[in-house]
Amino acid sequence: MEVVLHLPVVPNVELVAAKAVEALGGALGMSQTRVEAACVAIVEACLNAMEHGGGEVVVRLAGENSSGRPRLVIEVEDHGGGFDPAKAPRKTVAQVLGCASKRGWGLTLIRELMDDVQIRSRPGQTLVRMCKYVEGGP
Amino acid sequence: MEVVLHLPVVPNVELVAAKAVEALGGALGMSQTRVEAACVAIVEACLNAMEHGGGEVVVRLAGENSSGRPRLVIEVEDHGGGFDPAKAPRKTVAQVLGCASKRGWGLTLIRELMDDVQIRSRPGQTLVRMCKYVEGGP
Amino acid sequence: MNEEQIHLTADVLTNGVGLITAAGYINNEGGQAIADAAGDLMERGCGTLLIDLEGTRIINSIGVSILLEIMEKLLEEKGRLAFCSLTPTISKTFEIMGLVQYATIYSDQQAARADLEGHASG
Amino acid sequence: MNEEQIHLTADVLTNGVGLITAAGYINNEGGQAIADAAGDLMERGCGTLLIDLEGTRIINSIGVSILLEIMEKLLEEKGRLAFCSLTPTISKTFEIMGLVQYATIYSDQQAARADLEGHASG
Ligand SMILES: Nc1ncnc2c1ncn2[C@@H]1O[C@H](COP(=O)(O)OP(=O)(O)O)[C@@H](O)[C@H]1O
Ligand SMILES: Nc1ncnc2c1ncn2[C@@H]1O[C@H](COP(=O)(O)OP(=O)(O)O)[C@@H](O)[C@H]1O
Repeated sequence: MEVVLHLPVVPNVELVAAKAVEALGGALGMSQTRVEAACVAIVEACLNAMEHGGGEVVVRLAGENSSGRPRLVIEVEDHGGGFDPAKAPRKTVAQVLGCASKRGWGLTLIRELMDDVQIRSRPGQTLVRMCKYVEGGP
Repeated sequence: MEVVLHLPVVPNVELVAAKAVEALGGALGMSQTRVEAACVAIVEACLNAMEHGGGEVVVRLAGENSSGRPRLVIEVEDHGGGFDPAKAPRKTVAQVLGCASKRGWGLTLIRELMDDVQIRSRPGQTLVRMCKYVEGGP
Repeated sequence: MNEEQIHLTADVLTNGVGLITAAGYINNEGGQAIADAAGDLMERGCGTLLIDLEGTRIINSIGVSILLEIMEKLLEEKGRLAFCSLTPTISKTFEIMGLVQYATIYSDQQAARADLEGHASG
Repeated sequence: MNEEQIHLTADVLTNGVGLITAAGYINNEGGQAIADAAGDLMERGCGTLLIDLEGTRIINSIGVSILLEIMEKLLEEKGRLAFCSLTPTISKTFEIMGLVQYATIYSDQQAARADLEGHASG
């Protein structure tokens, strides 16, 4: 059970990826709330790939069960300049009040809403790999 | 501006394709009504490919403008047993009243809702290619 | 998100009219939910069913086939099926099918109820 | 389909409270539409804004950043921002951000209005 999406940079195309999370998450028996959390994460990963990567975004989703704990695994790949993920710290509202830009929530949300997140990035390829277990509260 | 989707057979996965029509149709400047017509057609083509094809469905969407008339081109491909599209005639409600099965609307809707439809089918590969012009009433 | 899940309401109006509102994706499950609500309203004495599709933007051919089953059951009992608040594409879908010869289409719920219940209501 | 397009309403309630309901995808466009409605309500004298997100299931980080701009503008004028009817995921999103220290979250519109307007209302 695998979905592969090649997405161009057009407005709202991130919702195609979110819809795939809904279909696969639903098929795996994931709760609506957990599906929605994974939707926010995939939307943010796609937006980053479109904004900072620039070209086509490749998204892969798979239901996996190797460790006996069923989960949805999501990969979002772009071929832009890359970045150092260690330099993107967790943000809070307190930090941005008074600042001109209120942006910069994507990675914070991805890391907090998913159960496991790995980012591998070098010039030419950034791969965000994240997983959400089917079961878990809430 | 091209989208490629590899979709497994899971409930509601056809909505991933519909979402791609919305994003691309929107980017091309297609009206909401024309986008929705193309959504119905892609949903039906995917349902056929899932039901009669059986395995993975490949969907391609592209914005094209070669002839000076911008259009959304959609291809839905499966690798099932195939069929003879000439043997699937246009249906009407009058024909199905009194029949046990009320099914069989997919190809009729695809042909009527899209501006151009070509079906190439042989054992092992069925390709439904359809296009919707960006402009046109309504 | 979650337009898959259909949101239904079912009510008995005056003059033997049953009203179902359905918002969401009308696929096999959505269609079946409407059919269940329709069967229930018919058992409660409704000979006319009005299905309000405000909030429904996409209906697939399996959903459509289930609506036809509802229509056939109603016609067998000399009843009547009506729809209102269709998007242009759903309206066109019903036209393509020739459904409009067997079911009445109203622009909105108010117009439908004025006609079906035989008096102005809201 | 078409959950992209956001559906907004804006109303002036009693006691200087402005109510915005927003249903749909809150991205840059959806966020901007909310910000426009908020600016309008503030000009009309509302010091407290209540944003009802019933019907909103997904909000992206750009939408979120626009909501923060609205909040900052309100705080600068000693006003107050409140939200109600959040999905569990949007609620969690606001928690992760630490937004809950600056804005009040109510379970539903009734609870919010009872508190903000200072009397029971519906
Ligand atoms: N796919 C990517 N490619 C290159 N840089 C990225 C990518 N994703 C994130 N970044 C970098 O990390 C920073 C933080 O990302 P994020 O938390 O999503 O906030 P935002 O994108 O709103 O700035 C970005 O500003 C960008 O510099
Ligand atoms: N992708 C396909 N592969 C094989 N057969 C197909 C395919 N699409 C359609 N068909 C054949 O054409 C018939 C008519 O299709 P359709 O009008 O969509 O109605 P339905 O699928 O509801 O029967 C199907 O019953 C099937 O026999």
